[in-house]
Amino acid sequence: MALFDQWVLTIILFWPLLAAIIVLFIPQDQEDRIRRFSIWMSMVPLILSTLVFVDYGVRFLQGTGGLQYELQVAWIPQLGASYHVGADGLSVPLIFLTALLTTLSLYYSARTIHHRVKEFFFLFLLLETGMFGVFMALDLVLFYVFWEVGLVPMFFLIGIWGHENREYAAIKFFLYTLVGSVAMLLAFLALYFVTGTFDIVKLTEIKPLAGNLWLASLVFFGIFLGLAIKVPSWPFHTWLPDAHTEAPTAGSVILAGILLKLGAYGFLRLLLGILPHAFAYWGWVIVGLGVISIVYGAFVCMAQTNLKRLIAYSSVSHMGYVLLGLGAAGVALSGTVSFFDKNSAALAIDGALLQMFNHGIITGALFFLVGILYERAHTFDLTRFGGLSGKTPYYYGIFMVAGFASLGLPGLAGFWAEFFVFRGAFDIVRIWAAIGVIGVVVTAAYILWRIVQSVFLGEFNTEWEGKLWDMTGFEKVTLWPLVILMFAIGLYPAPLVNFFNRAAVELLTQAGFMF
Amino acid sequence: MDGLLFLIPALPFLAFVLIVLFTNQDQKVSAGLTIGATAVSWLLGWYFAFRAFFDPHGVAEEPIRLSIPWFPGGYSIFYTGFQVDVLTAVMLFMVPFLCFLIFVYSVGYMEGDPRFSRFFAYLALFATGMLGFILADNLLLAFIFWELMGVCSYLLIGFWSFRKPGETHIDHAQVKRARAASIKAFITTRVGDTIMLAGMVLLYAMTGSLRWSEILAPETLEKLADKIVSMPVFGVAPWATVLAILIFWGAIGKSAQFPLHVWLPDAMEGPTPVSALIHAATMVSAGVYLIIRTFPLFHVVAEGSNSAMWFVAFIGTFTALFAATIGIAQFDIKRVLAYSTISQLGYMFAALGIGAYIAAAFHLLMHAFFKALLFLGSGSVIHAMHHGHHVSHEHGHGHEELPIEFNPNDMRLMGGLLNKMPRTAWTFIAGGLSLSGFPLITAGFWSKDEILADAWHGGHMIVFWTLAIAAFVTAFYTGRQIFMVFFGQPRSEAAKHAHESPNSMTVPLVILAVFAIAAGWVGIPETFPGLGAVVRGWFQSLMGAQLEALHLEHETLPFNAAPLLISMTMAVGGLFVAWLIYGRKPLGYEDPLARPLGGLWQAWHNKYWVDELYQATVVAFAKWLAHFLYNFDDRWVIDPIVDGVGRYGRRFAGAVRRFIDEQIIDRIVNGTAWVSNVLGEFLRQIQTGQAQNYLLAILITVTVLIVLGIGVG
Amino acid sequence: MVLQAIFILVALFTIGCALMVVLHRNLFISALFLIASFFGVAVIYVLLEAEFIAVAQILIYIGAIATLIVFAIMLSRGMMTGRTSPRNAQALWAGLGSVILGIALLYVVAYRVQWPVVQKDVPADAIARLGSALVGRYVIPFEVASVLLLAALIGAVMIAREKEV
Amino acid sequence: MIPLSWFLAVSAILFVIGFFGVLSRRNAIAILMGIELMLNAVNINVLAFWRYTQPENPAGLVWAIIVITVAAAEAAVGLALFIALYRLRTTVNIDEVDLLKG
Repeated sequence: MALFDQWVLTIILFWPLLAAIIVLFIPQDQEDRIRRFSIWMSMVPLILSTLVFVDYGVRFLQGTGGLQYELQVAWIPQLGASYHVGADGLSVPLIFLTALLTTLSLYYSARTIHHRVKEFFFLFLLLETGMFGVFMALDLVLFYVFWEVGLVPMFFLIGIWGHENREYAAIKFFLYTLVGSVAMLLAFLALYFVTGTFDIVKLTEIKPLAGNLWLASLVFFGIFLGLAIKVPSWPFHTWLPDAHTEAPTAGSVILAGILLKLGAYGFLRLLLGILPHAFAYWGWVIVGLGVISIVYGAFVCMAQTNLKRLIAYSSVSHMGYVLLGLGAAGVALSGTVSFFDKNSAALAIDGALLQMFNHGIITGALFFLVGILYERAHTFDLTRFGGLSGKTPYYYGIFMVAGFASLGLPGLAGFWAEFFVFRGAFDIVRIWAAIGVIGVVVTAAYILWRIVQSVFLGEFNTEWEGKLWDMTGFEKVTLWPLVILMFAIGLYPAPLVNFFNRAAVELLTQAGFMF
Repeated sequence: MDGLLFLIPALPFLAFVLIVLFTNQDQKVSAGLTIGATAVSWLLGWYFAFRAFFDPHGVAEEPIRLSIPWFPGGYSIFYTGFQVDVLTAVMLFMVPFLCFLIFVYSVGYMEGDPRFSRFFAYLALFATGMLGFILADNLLLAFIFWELMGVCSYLLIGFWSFRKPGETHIDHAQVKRARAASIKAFITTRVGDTIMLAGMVLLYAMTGSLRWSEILAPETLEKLADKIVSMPVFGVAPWATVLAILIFWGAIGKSAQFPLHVWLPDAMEGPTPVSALIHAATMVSAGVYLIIRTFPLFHVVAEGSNSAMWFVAFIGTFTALFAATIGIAQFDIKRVLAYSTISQLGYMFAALGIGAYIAAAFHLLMHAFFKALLFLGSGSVIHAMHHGHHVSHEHGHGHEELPIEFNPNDMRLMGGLLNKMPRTAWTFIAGGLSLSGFPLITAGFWSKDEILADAWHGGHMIVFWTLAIAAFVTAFYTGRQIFMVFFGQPRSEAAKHAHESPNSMTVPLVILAVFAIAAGWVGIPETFPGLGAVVRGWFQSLMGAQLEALHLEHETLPFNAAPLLISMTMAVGGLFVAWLIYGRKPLGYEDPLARPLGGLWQAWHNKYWVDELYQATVVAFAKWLAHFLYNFDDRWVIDPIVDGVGRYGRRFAGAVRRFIDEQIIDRIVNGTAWVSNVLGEFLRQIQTGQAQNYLLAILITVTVLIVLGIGVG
Repeated sequence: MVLQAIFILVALFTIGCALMVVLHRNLFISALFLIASFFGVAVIYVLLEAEFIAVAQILIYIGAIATLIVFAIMLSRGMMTGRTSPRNAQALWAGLGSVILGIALLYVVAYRVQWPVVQKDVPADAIARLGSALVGRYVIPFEVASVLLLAALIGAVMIAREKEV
Repeated sequence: MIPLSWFLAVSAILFVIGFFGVLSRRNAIAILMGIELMLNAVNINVLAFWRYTQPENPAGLVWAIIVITVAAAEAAVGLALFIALYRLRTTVNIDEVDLLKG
């Protein structure tokens, strides 16, 4: 068991890299072999991460929480940087989500990517390692390295397999995130010079710069910029619509499903963990940006005619809930407002985390669905569709489930996130939360008005006669796991909330919050 | 046996899942599953309901419970589950029973529809929502089922929205209307629900729980009433008031009260009349149920302008009259009923607003019965009109010249159906009388009278007189409807060829007619001369037990002839005026009131232009804002700034090192292909084939390394 | 002292000859300076008390390699005339780099390293030891070297001989 | 006793000179001569270290002999190549020989 504890994360982390390297040695023309190999290889992290999920759940029930599966090996001793990985309630579900979405994406791409197959699968597996790494890293250098590892393959995925305007989107994505990560790196170095360590666990204990608000704020905003661009928060979001619109389907799924979560994850792991004082002091900024993102993103969605762009903007809106929840916790931490229930701060973070997970599932599913439509029609133009509900009932059904989940229908996954976020935020930052609630209504409006009404209801455009067929087997296989998860979490969120809540309580306690 | 509580909503849900996944192809099995599951739920529901009826005080004090932990939040754990107390029991008596009848009726009504199975799946899901909602022991779970009903309403209203025109008896315009109506219904109720969500989370934050038993406990309510919040714009109010009003907004949306009433009449586009029935008779009462359920929260600050009660009373009273007047000027048989529903729900809210808890619950129950009857009756009429239309076509009478387009719902084309379809007609008339509150015999009279008496007794004169006028209007338009549909001469070929509907449709009508008349007798007040001594206010004492459990006082009203007589006059007077205008002489295609009333009639007929107003303000503003923000985002400000920064940065860099910019950055953009190209180019340039060049490179490298080594070490 | 003086003289001689080898336009004269330079190196070997190697140096380098070079030069006539510059385009850079490298190396040799020098004499039977080492411990490298030499000779013959057409 | 570093210095200078020859001369035979100079420099180094660190161990001598052997082999093959080249292209100027150019 000790062996499992120590090595399981490392295996999950490097298995895709290994697979990627092996893919390089498979001859280019054996495309089927590359596809099959990649998919099977990606099953290993999926199975292992499921095991970790279950195992962590068992430990939770037994009462052990906190960081588990830790492994620390010296790496660059001169810098005090080490290979330090571990997982807690925060990261275990996200690791699982990463593995799941990657496998589904690979499975879906196996049928839809036809040129440069080898490079595609190589990059995708590389990307998976990068994402795992960020969620597991407990060392700033390691964190940064994997953060960048995740960036490069995505750049190529957009730039090579994207749609018409891919080069512009790719370079925009790249430069934007690069600017953010440079700022983040500077902040990391500042932390290092202050404390002499890169170890996140140690830094969390030290809580550096607590007495120096000015410098702490500087470091805070350095990291904040890197994370906010990734999340993305208004006004750093404009790379997202372009990147999403141009990326290939699987790329969009991963981008929305996981990469955006890296930023939100960083907020908790780095900002709340290491700089709780600055986080509390600037909590209202996060709240404000979150609320603006929610409302603004939702309204902008209403004006879209490009289906994929619409869903991209909806991501801005939905990630706003994450920021709102996190910021509300920050404001609670600052002690400058009075609120009724001590649990509110934890609930706000629970909501943010749930939103991260659920948004991954829901928006992932939506992007798959949009991709499926694109495969047939080769356009994202909403105005050219109509009446698909009669022609493709299965597709309609799945889309409705995902759409309703996205607009936060109770009984489906998305609701819980909204509920928890608002439950926390309404107690702490009432006015902001009240403004944010507008976003919920507008979300319903754009999902139904813009998407459902234009695509599924109304008259069938004869242009597509015979060209739009209903979902085929592999598309169903891709989507069913996500749909099942939406229902499962929607009906009984406890397994996830247990993890998140424990992590949230631990983080807040560590940050000095008195329950 | 208590453990089986969860089965009541779970069984229909199981039916839904089974139909969607497996039996979609088999219509009979699908219908059988839904009806069977509902029947079992009905029996189980009645078992629990009657347990409560036989021991009201015990159950009110200690509800039948089933509870499990749901999720953690901070250091607290949220429990969820089902419970049956007296109020639930009353609903449990009505809901599954009505559902069952409606579903049986649907078998006949939906026969031949290609999506028959799917329809029954939605019905089952609806039953799940409604049953779960009334059984939920906390607001959150109730909210989930509440929204589930919202989805069902969306699905059922839009059920015919993607049909090809002409496939069955649906025309093109109807498809379009159905589509718009379903989305409108969902979004309008969503507005209310979202405000309610805000109230719910605040309530949760302040009380740490959402269980009825905990949030409605007197000490919690005291706390909420004592805490004061000061808000921008609205000023200062106790928290209890704020929360109550926020939650009430959910009910406004769901029960289609002004200003969120606009979706309900449009919802009549659903398959006639089953979904309409669901929306009008059962689902909308969820809003009233919710307010009855959370009544203590409203009642805790009962006096003064800070009370949520006056808000509820205002909305209810206003809507009661507002919707009733619109009902006068409608021609669509179902729309009249829809507006009457809105109006009657307004009655219930008005009752709650003046504190008449029992009267509201009583009217809720009675209304459900007679409105269900009326909708099923109207469905039967429409069914008959439709067949009549077909038959007249087949017999060569197809070239009928009508001044208006044929529509099976249009009352102007009916008339004289009493002889063609007597069973439908007489049951419909029974329902109509009950709706108008025909004195003494009908259920509607007893429940409406109770509300009026409460208003009179409580001294709420404005409420009383408004409701009294509304009662008059109600009786008037009901009479108008009955006379237009069933009396006089047939005004179209379709009406001439109409005939009675099959038994599967009429039997539920007869059963409901019995309830629509007789059910009201359980609530004859004890103080009523003569009859009161027989019944002894059974319903009042039943609900009284619930009130006692909530620690609210309730008193038996002394008998007062004044409101009783006014109420009777209004009902009979309304019917009489209707007879004068519509029953006495044969009708044309134009309404006799249209010319004399002029602009007022136009306002009523066009529903006071509320839809147009919303379209011109809220919707237009939202669309404008969306486009503005999008342009702000993508064309005017944010993205241009980003692009501009990028462009000028590039230009700057280009001025300095244009070569690098073109050779490297542009190539990075083009991805690996370019990168390898660039690399290839580079390699090609340095690969001169001259060994000496390579050696020079080695020399330089080694030199640099050594020099660096000297420098560093 | 004497040894040191001799060393300096020999070293200067060797270096000067080497410079002439690489700088002189006429290839033939370069070759002659190369031979002289080899002599200097042989003397340095002697100063290192490696007489056997010095002898080998003279025999193999001067006797074989230098002769070979002279032969090759004479075989390809017209090369000695120097009608074009003997240096290629990158000579300047090569010179610069070489000078810097040389300075760097000298700096390192002179200042940066403490060589672990031991004060020992060469044993009297050094050559005997060498002989037994060559046929004992180092027999395999020795044999490999001989095989290499053989292969090189055969290969050289094969490459250089005229093709029979 | 002559210091070790003197030998190393001479060796370094010889090496650099040889290397310069290799880099700068156009004539292949001249390049070969440069290489020979470099090999000599190496041998000086080897022997110097042998003498000043482990004179009792014949390994250094063996090394030197092997270097000389290899030099001889290399010279033979190299010159044969030049002759063949000269016969083929009537030049031994190395910058005119660029068949490997990409």
